Amino acid sequence: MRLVLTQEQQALRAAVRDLLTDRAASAQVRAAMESETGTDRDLWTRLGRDLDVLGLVVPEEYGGAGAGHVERAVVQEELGRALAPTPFLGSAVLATDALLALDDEEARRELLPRLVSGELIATVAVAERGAPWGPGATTATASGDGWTLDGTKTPVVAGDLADVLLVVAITPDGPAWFRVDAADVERTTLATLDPTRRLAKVVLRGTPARKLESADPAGALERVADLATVALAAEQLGGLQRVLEMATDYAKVRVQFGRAIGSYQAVKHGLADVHSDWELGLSALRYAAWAADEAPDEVPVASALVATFFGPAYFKAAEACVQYHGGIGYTWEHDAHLYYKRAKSTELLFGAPGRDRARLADRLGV
Amino acid sequence: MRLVLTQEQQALRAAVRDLLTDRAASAQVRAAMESETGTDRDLWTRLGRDLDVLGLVVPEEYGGAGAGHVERAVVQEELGRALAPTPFLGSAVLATDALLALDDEEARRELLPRLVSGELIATVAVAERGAPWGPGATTATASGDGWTLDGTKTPVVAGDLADVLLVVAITPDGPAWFRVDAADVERTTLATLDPTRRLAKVVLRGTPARKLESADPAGALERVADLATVALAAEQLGGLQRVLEMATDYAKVRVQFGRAIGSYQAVKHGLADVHSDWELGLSALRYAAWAADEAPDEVPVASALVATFFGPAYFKAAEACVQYHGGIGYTWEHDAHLYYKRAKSTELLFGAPGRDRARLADRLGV
Amino acid sequence: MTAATTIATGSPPDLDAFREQARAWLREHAPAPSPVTDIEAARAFQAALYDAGFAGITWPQDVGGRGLSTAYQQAFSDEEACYELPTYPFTIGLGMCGPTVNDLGTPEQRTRYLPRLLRGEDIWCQLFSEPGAGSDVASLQTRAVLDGDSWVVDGQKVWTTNAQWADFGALLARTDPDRPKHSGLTMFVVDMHAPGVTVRPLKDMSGRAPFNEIYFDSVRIPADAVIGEVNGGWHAAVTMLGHERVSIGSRRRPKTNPLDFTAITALARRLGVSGEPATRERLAELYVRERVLELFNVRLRQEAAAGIAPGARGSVAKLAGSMLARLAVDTVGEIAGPEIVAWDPDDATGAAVALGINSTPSSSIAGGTNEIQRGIIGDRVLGLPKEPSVDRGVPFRELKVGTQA
Amino acid sequence: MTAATTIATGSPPDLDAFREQARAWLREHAPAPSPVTDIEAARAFQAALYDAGFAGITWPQDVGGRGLSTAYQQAFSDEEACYELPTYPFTIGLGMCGPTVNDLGTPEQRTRYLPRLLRGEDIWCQLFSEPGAGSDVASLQTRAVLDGDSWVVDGQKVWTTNAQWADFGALLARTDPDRPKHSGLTMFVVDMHAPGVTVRPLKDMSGRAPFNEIYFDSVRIPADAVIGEVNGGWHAAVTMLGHERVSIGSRRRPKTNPLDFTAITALARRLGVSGEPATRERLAELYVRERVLELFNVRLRQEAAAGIAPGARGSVAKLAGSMLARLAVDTVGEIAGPEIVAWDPDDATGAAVALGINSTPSSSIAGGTNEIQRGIIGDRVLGLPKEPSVDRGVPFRELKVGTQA
Repeated sequence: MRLVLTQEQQALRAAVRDLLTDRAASAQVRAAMESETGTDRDLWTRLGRDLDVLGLVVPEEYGGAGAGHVERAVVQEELGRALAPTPFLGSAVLATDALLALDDEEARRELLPRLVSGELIATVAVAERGAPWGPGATTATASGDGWTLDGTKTPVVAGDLADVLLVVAITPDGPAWFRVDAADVERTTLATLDPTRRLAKVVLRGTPARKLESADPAGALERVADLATVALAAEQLGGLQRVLEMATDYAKVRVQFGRAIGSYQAVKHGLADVHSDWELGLSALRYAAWAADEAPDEVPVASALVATFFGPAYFKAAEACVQYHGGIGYTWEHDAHLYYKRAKSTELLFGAPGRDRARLADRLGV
Repeated sequence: MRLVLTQEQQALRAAVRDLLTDRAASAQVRAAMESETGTDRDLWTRLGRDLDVLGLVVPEEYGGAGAGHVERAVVQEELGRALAPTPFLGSAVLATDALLALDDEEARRELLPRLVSGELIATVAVAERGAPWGPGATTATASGDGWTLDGTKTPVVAGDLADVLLVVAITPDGPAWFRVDAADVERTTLATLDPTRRLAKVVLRGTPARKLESADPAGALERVADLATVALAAEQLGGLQRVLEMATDYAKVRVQFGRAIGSYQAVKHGLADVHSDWELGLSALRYAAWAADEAPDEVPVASALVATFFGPAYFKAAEACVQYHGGIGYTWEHDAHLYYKRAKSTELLFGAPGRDRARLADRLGV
Repeated sequence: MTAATTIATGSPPDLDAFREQARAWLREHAPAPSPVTDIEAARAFQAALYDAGFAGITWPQDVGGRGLSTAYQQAFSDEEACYELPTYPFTIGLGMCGPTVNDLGTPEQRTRYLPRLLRGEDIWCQLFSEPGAGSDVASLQTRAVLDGDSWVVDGQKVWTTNAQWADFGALLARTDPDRPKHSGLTMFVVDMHAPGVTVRPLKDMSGRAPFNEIYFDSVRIPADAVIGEVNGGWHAAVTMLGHERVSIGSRRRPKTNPLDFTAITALARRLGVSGEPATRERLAELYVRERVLELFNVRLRQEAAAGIAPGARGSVAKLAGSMLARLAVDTVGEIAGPEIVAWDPDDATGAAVALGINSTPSSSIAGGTNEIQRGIIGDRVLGLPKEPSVDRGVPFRELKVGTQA
Repeated sequence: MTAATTIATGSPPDLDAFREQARAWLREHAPAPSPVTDIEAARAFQAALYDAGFAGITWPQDVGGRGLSTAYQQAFSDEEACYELPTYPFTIGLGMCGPTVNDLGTPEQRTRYLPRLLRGEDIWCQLFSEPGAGSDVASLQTRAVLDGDSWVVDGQKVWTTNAQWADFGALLARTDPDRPKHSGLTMFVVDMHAPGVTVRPLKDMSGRAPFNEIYFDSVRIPADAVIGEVNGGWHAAVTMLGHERVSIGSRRRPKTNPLDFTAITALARRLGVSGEPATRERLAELYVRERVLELFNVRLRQEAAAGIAPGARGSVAKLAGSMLARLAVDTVGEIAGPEIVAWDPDDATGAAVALGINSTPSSSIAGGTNEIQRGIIGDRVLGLPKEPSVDRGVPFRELKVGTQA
């Protein structure tokens, strides 16, 4: 196993960070977050066109970079660090991974090159109330030579931005994947804990759909869920590192009772604990990303491992960042709260930590 | 509800503390702990004869003081504080409460006065492997005008000291209570995590037994369990206070890097957290003891409340006491480890914290 | 009116009779809950309270109070706990500023300010905290310079509740930077309508704006507006903070908390997970932390009634409350999972839970951070040695304060 | 012997060939695990290691070492990890004392001590900690006074592993109490068989006695036993502690831990509770903490191989290991409950779990407390400002040290 980045991977990180420093600074993130779409289309275009990082896990034959999950994790880490308001998780992770995990060559050839360029946005609609990862209660009915879908998917990552939705639904033969045009569904932008990540409710009512070829639709769903979890953990790692830096930097300059607050053990030791979590989590994330590329058998455990670790760790770090900033950190104008909300929201997005632990126990055979 | 001690109750505490300061100092506790019986018979005699505190919850008609559970909790708090090696929990709590909860007037008249004086030691044998509070697999078979019992009870508090054991077993009509003579059972002193509290395994093989009258044997068991839990919490409270004092006193005098270690926030804030637990726990314990006297309907919840609270709180405090004493606290000759072991052992004696929480949830109707 | 009659006679009413009067009056006059922003309603209600003899129950009679013991105040507080009275805008004035003026003010100041306060004519705010002076209030940098017979104030205050409505503020400013930080402060009454005072709402992380920032730009304050002594402001501040502690302790808690045991249990039931073993354990743990704190507060009240002073133990309650709030955030997350990440815009529960989650950090910051509370417990309750002080006796102008790049 | 032949030629062997030789030699010569107290077996094995060319792999050739790079040492360590070799009595000498003598010793000291160490002829111990000087080693009070041409040592050391067998000790003593605490120390080689040296076993809370207390009563040490400079002992101590960190990092972990994920999972199965949801969550959490630490250690090794120094990050591993041990105590308690409170005297599992629980506190104390580790991370990794120092530059005799009643 390899847990250290190569020079190329480090260069990739530097390039993404440069772009985000320039294009996803706090003011830009806030502007996007308060905009109607909640996203920054220009940044998205640059990620696709200028940096070409939307298809890192996509083979070259479909227009991708043919790199891997370690590289994608590096990008996701930077996006999480900046809270960059893009549909990356929906399009470059969920939908891309689904197309790669399914066996529908036609859909791959048609969609992947356009996802990689950023020109098309897609997502996966799988979550339903009480069932974050399963076909839920959405049904598919054969209709002529196609299908129609009925059900409600929520929350759908990038659901209000996507042009194409890949939907999991129940057919008489079991769960299957379908492709749906965004124009054919009802979408509601949801109220969210995290103002920097839009989520939508998608209602399917007799929505026309094309079934996607798959030898093992349930297995593909599992793979998509596991890889999305790893990608999300990378985002959490980046956010955790950022709040640690913010809090550490502030603790060096903020004075109370004649001393920098970082000289007090209450703050110093709290930050040391956050730093330890960062070091440990970084190691686990690198392992999970490595496994996604090189050791598919280890992905189920590795994915549940990072999910269980990062949810509480990132939130604890974000909380510490608010706390050590004191009243300033509690204001809207300081960025600490954006990370606090992102951290809690990410911890729960695919299921609460208790469910992550239960999933890990399943996979460990406990 | 009354959560503040009366002057009489405070005077009781002072009297018990005086005796224990004199007769249960560290060297005496260690001598008893290393002795064959693991207990201090002389101290036991003084508690019964001189202080008359073995029958605080026993009505005067049976030779008791006719006081109540608040008073007994005060005594138990002091015993826990000193780690006094006596069979109080077995004889003055479990067996006494069982006799009072059952309806066997003859047994009460015969046994209670002798338990109150300390001349006789009794206990309750209920726990079995995997079942700390239930009849378990011990069976009672009618035999002539009496019964015989078969089964293994473990761990039994004061099981190796008791002259009389009150045993819960299954009869064809359901669970029932029996009185057994210690001479008729096989007893093994168990190896224990806590060297200051002896526990025994009691094997019953066709052991002759007298059935005790009870209108509701299962209800009596519940009541005995709840009251024992409150008594044990009082002991935990006393121990918690003692380790807090030890650690605080040491933190005031131990110097590292030119300053008393208690001036460092890592130590000061840690002790503040322990102190907070003490303040909160004290309030909860007073409430539970008050409920035992005045509000029987509230006892089930109050008992589960203090069990859930004190197990982890006392252990955390005991751990902090070892930690803040540093290497000294890790030695056998320092008393910190006795509290550490007592705390962990008490936390688990009647079932782990998870079970306490589940029991509380049951009683809250969750 | 019965109560007013009692004032006239000067002899203290019977406590039970007083309680009965309060109950009867409140039953008749307590208004339906109104938005906290309806200031005129609040003023009118305060005036009605005054007329009925329930304002300034413990305040001296010479400034319009009843001159009764705290037992009477407690009796009234017990009764009013059943209502949501519109008294919020007056909490700072009646709870903190008024008592301080009463303790330290000149006869003229007492007569000028206190009766108006009781009658609901003036709203007050407290101007201590600054962006650079939070936990360490005495390091504040707002300065007041004597110019002829008035003081000229420049600086910024922050975290000021009620300032958007306030007529007066109790301002702590630095009047001598050559003295050590505690010795060069003075407290003033500042007219919030004076030229140069700017009040701006400050939005917190929950999206609400319960606080304000106040800017002072060459604001002139007359010399007779000093409360207590010039350069004796720290003593005045400590006096006021003592009143604040009492005031916070008796302050009304919100009646509904979306993150308490009852609310989260109901949510778990609605989501169909209340029977899951993990949920049950988590709810039990939340119950324990909530209940022990409640019982601790009961014990403190019983001890107070028995004449045992709470000392610094209010810090235990504050710390435990903050840890409880923190636990509740974890608990609701574990139980509700994705349900509280996103919700239909018209789902009030989702919004309430989110507000709860986003308000929780204030419980460990506002009114003294958890770190400060632990320090108070360690120093004052446990008697542990203090940390070495690096600023004792050093002239303020030589100190590092605020944020040092 | 092949390895010995390689020494003679002086040219470094091929790394893979070396590894293969080590593997073959260990397969043939590694003894069955023996009690740690069998000192003669340990000496014999160390001598065999030396003869085979596997002692002092990185040590200079002039004192009997192989003079190879750390890659060779790592290769050997990887191979020996499969065995439980009886090398424990030599860990302090080979890991810490020897390298320090090599760095700072005179040519005569190097020749006198190092070859004997490699050949298993001498056992060493480290004499730094005192009852009054734990985390703050430099505040030690054992004094050495020059008397003619020898030093006279009085004082007490504690927490000394291996002292019961030791032939020599690396002693840190105060030689000038008028200097600040770090500047008045000197390191000596002390003959543990000298008159006036008393070694007493020290029983720890688990009931074992892995440590000793050492009393020095007018022990005479010749002047040529100073390592480094007189009053330069702190430099020598820091040098030795640097070697200690490396040595601890590469030290063999016990093969079986009664409180690790595997062991507690097996226990849960045996008790029939492994399927309970709460048990499953707890085991998963334990797995996570164990696995992330394991992966962190892998990453540190990979970074070291890539030339990235671990810096102070060993503190992260130590802290995480201690927190993991703490979690395991909770986990086994929750899962086993009363089963681990009392057990049949012949039940080895009960005793092993109890030993695990009772040993856990040492993980957050020995080798630098958790508080010290967090301080190191905060100061050296995060670059946070230091606490104000109250003892810098103060003559030792004016300092408060130890326990002050």
